[in-house]
Amino acid sequence: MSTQGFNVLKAKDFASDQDIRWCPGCGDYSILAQTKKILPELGLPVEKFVFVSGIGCSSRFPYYLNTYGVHSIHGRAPAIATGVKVGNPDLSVWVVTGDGDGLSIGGNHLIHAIRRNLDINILLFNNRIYGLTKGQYSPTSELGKRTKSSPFGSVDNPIHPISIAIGAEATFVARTMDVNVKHLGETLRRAAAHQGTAFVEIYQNCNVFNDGAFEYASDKEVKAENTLYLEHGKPLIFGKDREKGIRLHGMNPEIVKLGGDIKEDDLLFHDEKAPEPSLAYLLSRMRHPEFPEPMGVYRCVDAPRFDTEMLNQIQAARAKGPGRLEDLLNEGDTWVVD
Amino acid sequence: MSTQGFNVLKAKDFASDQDIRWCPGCGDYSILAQTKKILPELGLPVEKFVFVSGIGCSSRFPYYLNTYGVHSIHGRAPAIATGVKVGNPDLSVWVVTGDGDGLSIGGNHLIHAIRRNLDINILLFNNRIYGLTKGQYSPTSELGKRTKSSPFGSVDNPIHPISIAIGAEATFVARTMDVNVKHLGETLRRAAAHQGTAFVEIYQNCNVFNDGAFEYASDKEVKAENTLYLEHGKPLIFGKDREKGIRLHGMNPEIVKLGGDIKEDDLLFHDEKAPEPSLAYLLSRMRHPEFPEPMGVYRCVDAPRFDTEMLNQIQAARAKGPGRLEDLLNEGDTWVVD
Amino acid sequence: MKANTKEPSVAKPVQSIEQAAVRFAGDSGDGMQLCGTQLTTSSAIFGNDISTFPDFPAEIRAPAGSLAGVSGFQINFSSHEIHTPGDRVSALIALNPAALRTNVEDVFDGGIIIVNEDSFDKGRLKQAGYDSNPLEDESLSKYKVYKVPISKLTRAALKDSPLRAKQVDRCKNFFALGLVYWLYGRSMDSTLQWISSKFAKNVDVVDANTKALKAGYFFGETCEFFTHQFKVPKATLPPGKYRKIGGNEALAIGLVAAAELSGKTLFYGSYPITPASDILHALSRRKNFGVKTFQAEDEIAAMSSIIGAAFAGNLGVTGTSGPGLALKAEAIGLGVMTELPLVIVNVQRGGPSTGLPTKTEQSDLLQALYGRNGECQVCIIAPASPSDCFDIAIEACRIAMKFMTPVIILSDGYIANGEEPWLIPEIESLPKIEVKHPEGGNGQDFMPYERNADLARPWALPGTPGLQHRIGGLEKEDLTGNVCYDPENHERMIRLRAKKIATIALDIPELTVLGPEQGDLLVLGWGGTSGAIRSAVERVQSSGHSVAAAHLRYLNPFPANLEAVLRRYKKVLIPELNTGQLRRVIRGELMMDTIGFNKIKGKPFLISEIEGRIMEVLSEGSGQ
Amino acid sequence: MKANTKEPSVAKPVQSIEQAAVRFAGDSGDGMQLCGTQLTTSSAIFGNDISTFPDFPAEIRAPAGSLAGVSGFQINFSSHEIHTPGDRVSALIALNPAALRTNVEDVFDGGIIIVNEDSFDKGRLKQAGYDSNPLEDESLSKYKVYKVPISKLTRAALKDSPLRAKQVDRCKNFFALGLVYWLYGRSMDSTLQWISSKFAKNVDVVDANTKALKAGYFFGETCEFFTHQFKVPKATLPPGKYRKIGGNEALAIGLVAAAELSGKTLFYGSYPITPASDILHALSRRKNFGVKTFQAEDEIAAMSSIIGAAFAGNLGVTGTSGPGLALKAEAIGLGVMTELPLVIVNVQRGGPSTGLPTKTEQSDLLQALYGRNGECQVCIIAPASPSDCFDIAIEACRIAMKFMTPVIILSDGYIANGEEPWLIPEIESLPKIEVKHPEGGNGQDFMPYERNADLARPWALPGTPGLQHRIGGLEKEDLTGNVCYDPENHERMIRLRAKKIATIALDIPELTVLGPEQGDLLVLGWGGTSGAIRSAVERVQSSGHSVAAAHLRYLNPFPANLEAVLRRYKKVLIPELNTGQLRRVIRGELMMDTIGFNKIKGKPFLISEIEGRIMEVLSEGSGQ
Ligand SMILES: Cc1ncc(C[n+]2csc(CCOP(=O)(O)OP(=O)(O)O)c2C)c(N)n1
Ligand SMILES: Cc1ncc(C[n+]2csc(CCOP(=O)(O)OP(=O)(O)O)c2C)c(N)n1
Ligand code: SF4
Ligand code: SF4
Ligand SMILES: [Mg+2]
Ligand SMILES: [Mg+2]
Repeated sequence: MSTQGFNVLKAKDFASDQDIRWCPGCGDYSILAQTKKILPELGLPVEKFVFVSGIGCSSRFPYYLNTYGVHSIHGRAPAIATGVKVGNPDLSVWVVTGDGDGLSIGGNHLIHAIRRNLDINILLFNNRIYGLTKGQYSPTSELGKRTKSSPFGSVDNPIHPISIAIGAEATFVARTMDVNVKHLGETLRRAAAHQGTAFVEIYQNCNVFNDGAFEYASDKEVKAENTLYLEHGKPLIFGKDREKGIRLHGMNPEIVKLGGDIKEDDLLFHDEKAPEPSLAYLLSRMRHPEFPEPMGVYRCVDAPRFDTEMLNQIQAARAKGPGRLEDLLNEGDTWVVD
Repeated sequence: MSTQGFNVLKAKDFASDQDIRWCPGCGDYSILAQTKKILPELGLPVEKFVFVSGIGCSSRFPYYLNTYGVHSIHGRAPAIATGVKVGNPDLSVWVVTGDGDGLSIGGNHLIHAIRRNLDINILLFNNRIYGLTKGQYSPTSELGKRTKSSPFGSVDNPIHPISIAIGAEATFVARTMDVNVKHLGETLRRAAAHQGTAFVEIYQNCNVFNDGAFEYASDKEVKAENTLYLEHGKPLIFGKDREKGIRLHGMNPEIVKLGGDIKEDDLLFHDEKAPEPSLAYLLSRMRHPEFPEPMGVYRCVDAPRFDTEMLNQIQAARAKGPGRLEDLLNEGDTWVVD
Repeated sequence: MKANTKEPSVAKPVQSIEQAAVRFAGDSGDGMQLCGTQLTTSSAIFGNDISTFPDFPAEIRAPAGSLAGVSGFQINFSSHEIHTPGDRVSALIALNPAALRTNVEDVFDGGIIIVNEDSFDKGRLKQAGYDSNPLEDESLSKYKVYKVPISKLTRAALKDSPLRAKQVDRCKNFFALGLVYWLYGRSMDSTLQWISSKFAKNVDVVDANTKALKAGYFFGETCEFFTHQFKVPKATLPPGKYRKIGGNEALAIGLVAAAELSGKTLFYGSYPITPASDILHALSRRKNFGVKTFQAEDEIAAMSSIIGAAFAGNLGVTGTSGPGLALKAEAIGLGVMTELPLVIVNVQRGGPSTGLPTKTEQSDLLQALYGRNGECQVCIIAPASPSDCFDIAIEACRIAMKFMTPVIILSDGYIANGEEPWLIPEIESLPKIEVKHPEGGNGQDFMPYERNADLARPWALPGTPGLQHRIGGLEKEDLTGNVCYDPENHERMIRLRAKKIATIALDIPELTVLGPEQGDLLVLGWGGTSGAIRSAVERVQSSGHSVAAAHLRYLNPFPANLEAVLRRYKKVLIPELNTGQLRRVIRGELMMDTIGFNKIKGKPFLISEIEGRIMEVLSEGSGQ
Repeated sequence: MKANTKEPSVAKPVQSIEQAAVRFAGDSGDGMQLCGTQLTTSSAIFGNDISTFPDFPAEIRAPAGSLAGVSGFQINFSSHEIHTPGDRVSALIALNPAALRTNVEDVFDGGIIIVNEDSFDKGRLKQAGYDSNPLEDESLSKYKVYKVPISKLTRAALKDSPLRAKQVDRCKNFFALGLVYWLYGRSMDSTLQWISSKFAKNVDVVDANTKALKAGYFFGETCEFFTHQFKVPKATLPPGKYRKIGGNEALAIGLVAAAELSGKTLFYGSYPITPASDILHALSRRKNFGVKTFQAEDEIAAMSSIIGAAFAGNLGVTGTSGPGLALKAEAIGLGVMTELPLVIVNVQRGGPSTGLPTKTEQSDLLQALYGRNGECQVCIIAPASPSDCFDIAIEACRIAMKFMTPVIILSDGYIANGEEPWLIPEIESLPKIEVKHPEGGNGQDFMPYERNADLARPWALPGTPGLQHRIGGLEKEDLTGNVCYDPENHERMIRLRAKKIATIALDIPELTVLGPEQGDLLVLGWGGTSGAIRSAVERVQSSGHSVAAAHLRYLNPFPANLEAVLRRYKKVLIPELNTGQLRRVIRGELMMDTIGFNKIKGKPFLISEIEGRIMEVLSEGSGQ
């Protein structure tokens, strides 16, 4: 690894020379800005990063970074990233995908990358719409949503990225949001630090085809009521005056008002390190408008990694005697004709 | 619907004239037998059933039933079944798939069928191996499993069908087993009765390539310790003498001995109707050898169905005035040239 | 130029012209597509023949003012029959420097250029790559340039509007449109109506757009700069009732019509992709026709779903573009083996891979023919023009159900998005599609792979008592349809399936030519090149050359007389928007060489390009 | 016949023959593949030339005794060079009536049939569709039939074994093998060794199998029924060290060798599918060579993963069969656009759709050529025989890395599973594969799409400072590789990509012929038909005809001299296991008609079939 001078990298060192082609006001800009901000902090030179994306507005992302990149085909980024990472485990590999790219056509690759738990970071820009194809509903669109392809309202029950990721036993799962730049940056840092597949859902506003989809979580007036910021080891508290909390009633979360009988200690405490993902799953089911939506790191645990396990096997095999071409050709029963 | 005489149907009326081509001893035989047994009870004539499968040993299934059937291509059965059901909602549509067919190549279609919750039944024969292609590890194979394609042991963390199905917010999820014929039959009945996508994982022995994979759950000596039969509204009890139970410790299940301090009432009670799937998810994480594995119905709830919602929209639109070809052609601005 | 809207309006002289091609160009967000569509509608209603060509970038909205973000819409309206949007434009309306730069080359010498003068500031000039302001140097001297401060004039016209400044600025496209309306003496009525109904919920917007449109119109009328109006008289089209129609829209309507004509329910399973998505959009609105649209999780699921729907008795149709067709390949193979009626619409775009997603191309012919494993033929047909999509959709459904086979429709981006007038057909004139399903049996001797005279197998529907059967992807036994590994059966079935496709040739019209029945040159085309070829051939015919044109709607099988027709000419020229795919197939199929004329630029042929090539070919030595 | 193993053994006379083709046939569970492989090994070690043809059903294990469940293995061993497993067999070993019935037709008149008499009971006769017992009627009178109670004799031999009855019965294949060993005077050594090492963990099994094998051998020696032994002398093969090799195995080794020769890490991403899975199995054992195998979730992921791995600097290879190739199509297009070195192995099987998954066919040539959206060429090569798979693997990797392009290898089920002796090459004789990666720069002026003399772009690896660049599926700008929608650039790039593939023709050997350099007939083949064509042509040559054979290893681009060679013969015959795909391509490419000879039965050509067709063609009127 070339170490020369990378400790003085700045965000601008990660900017490519390409014109950015998102609509003015698109949430993607902010995600790009935060990414460029945190990358220099990771202690790796620009050339060690590879960004892989599929197709969609979000998937334009790699062009705007001065790293290596693949803007691939629709839905396949996790599979391509698997090849990149296994091909050269020395690289820091990032997948950028959309709710259509990652959960519709690419759902299977996403799940399989997650379950293999190889050391890549997957950023899913969820704008609950197909942006690039100009506004059809996506797998994360709400039931009843009217779009170009659902003029009478969508009849597809939506998928929830975090629930699916936990169903696939993800070792790192988090949610953050385009406009919450500090939290976004911090979440990206956490994802980068995780060893294994880090899955991050990023709420992203598509101001052209689905404007305001996450207003409930971004609007100053209401966001404190509608979101809940997870902190490891801390109770689940939210509200403008942090006056409300989440308590467990059997297996069900319920909203309670703090004060009076109810103390912080009665609340559900977040444990991102819980070996069992059941808590994380339960959190993933807290959804607007019934519940405040948890933001932050749902789960962060260690588990065997596909990439390192494979390398271990190779190293073990080579330790017993590295392959020689000569032997390979002459294997098995041979005979000589004079 | 033709009703003539279907109330006297017998299992043999559901047998086709094709030779069965599974290996002697294969668990598929028993599943076929139970299916033929319960189908006559469903109050529909043979011609109203359509069985759709992908490719794999398990996917041979439709050939052996005297119903309509599609033995399709690898992994696509849920998508084909979606077309069949939406095409003619009058039909009883069943998907038969394997752990490779349904969770490897077909994982995405499976998830999307589940989340759309259309009224079909999906039977996943899980033998934790690729049978038809002669013994490669599958997405449900254990870490470290040695197979033809993993001679040094698999490095892929497995997927758990029920966890994934719950991640996709399945409305009906159950697990049963080839050799437990009564339970198998009963589970199939329950699946058939459910309105919405019913997902059933069936442990199935492949005696040629993965013999004994589920011995822990079938062997007389140990099965009572290793499995737990779920009953709605009942506490989670297991063991040869039903002397053990599952108690909730925070969000974690723990095994306890009944008697002494611990009463049945202290145990976790099963609730398949719980609106929140968190309990079902938690149960799906109870795995051998740490826990007895829950068998039976994990979850059974009602939710909007893709097929009926689509029909409703059509009916509503037609009620406002069914489309006329004449109008269609003459829509919008028109002008006349004389 | 100083704008002066205050002066009293005086009627200006009107110059009658045969035809005008107008192009609007601006930022993706500037509403150029809308201007184009409105002018199209009003010209169509007026009675011109029309042909349009929208051209937009792959980005939703690239940076304002950038070359990459320029969106254009060209409309050709004429007093005689036309078949293309026009090679060059008589008037360009450029809302910013980038739009001017990327489009100016296409303007006729002496043509009109109207620019929004307000946008020619330093920043945008630089963005467009101009070193100096073209409005101020000599570079545009061969055109009639009108520098109109469109932004300022729009703001002035809307100074009383309660809308915010940004919203006001967005009205400038209507100002531009109004100006063009005046220039060509078009009635504003249809657009005014459209504005009122489109923005019905927001009266301020209705008001602002209305004012902007009128302001533009009156500006033309009053401003001394414009010395005369143009007039493009009505075209003498065949009598009847017309509407304006685009290719994707016509295709969607055609599918609905086919469902009605055959008494089947239409099931459209699709995954969005440019430039095919609009078919999904159009069909999803047709619930009152019982149309079922299924937005699948991907193209494989879409294709699979229509196999299921067809098995269940629906008319199963899917739509996509090149990359999606590639993904559907395996499932199309299942369709071939199961012999179900399936229609696959492929709206071609620039390839390979993601290629040029918003541009047109004809490069999927070989994929459609051969892009599947094994010996796996399907029927392939292609529309000639936007309105022909209606007929081709019906024809595809008819063939699919008559012959129990997948049929691929090869449309393309140019046809899909282009518009033209459509003589609305009488319902009685539409083909009847008779569909018969076997009616039940005793469950024993039903033969799901027994064939009728057309070699089609019976379409037996689940739910029918006694006809239970199983289909699938493994080789089928002749007649019984059981899985069969017998070597002789395999060869028989491969040949039977191929023969069935070949048999379709007996069921389709022969190839006809436009022009002499034999002669020096035949120009053969397929798909969206039809209009340009026809126009080019008409031009050279009118200068006395022995040249004919022919259009191939059926690409597999070919019309029975194809070879006979081709051999009647000394030379055959095949213009294609690819490297010569049809030409290659014809060589392989007929052992006959032809001359290729190939353009792979993401753009349709110009008439002049084909004309030029024809003249070259005619002047070259004889021999093929 | 009464078995009598008690009598003292006496040496029997030995008849020397040139060649023997032996076929084992029985239930899928009977171990017929094992018998075949063992006889192959011992014959190879002995010094015969060999060629094998395993033939198994699509089911893992269909019902015992059923026709569908019959599994066969044919081996041809010879004292002269041979190229096919033999048209007909000199000896058939049939373990049950179904095996007899499905195979008897292929036995030479007067040939040997050894049956397991014990299995000819009523039930199994009926299952096989026999009305009467063929061992008891006259139907087999033209063969030498040996009715051996193999089951009983095996049980007798193992009466002291601690194994259970079922296990004992499973040893009967070794009994049959022993008998065949005796019949052809083969040494049991290699099989005895194999048994001891294979079952090392279970001494009882070693013991039982050893005893059964020997019992079979001694039975032949002693039983009066067998009057003499046969002897197939050593073949006079070119000198050197040999091993027996199958196609998939050779391909796997070839890939590892290519990685070693180029100093690259092999990344094999694949999804299991018959008949390609064995390549995955073989490579997954090669971890000591640093080989990375990735069993992907599907074929799309497999293809995508090797694109990623190749980008990261590995030698990316994937393997599949027809339906999988269809699924990979879109991603192969990305490989074409990104111009990365990728090798795609397609082991063809019977299509379309799932077709005949365990049978061979050559029906994916057109798919390989055209099965992608847009203008999207890749290089295509095909091995001629099992051992040629080694060389073809190296060649594919060499071309992929030299030209930065996807290369498709078209193997087939016949080659993949067949075995033959392989003259182990000297490492020095293997091609050198030089790979250069650009070494870093200043990050500004690196041109990822600048081309060298071969038109290949640089393979710049992530991790290299200053060479950061982005690739993808949108059209690339010449030189810079930036996304580019420019019309001229698009056409230029389409032509450049095609030209690069065409350029490969300068880098590959010219087509050579076997036989006269010009003459009446050239028989042109590709892929696994090579052996049968060569043998047939040699036969007709030896009867004095002016016929030559040529084998096309390179299918895209063709060798530069292809047309010249073909035109030197009055006629060209192309035998193919499809409806004439190469023939069609040659018509399209060279405007030259050839005569097709097509078989689509899931089986390879017999030499006699091709010979017959050659004679027909020679005797037909002249002219093509
Ligand atoms: C194989 C294929 N199918 C379909 C498309 C068309 N397509 C491009 S992006 C997209 C969806 C984009 O939605 P999302 O992933 O949510 O990204 P966004 O644009 O919203 O960021 C689709 C359907 C394609 N490019 N390729
Ligand atoms: C597109 C495609 N890829 C691969 C295959 C090969 N294939 C057939 S079945 C199968 C897996 C079978 O495993 P599973 O679904 O678990 O079924 P089982 O045989 O174990 O019942 C595979 C990989 C195929 N038929 N088609
Ligand atoms: S369409 Fe939406 S997601 Fe795409 S760039 Fe525009 S605002 Fe962003
Ligand atoms: S291989 Fe396994 S799953 Fe397949 S039929 Fe045989 S026993 Fe059953
Ligand atoms: Mg989106
Ligand atoms: Mg399995």
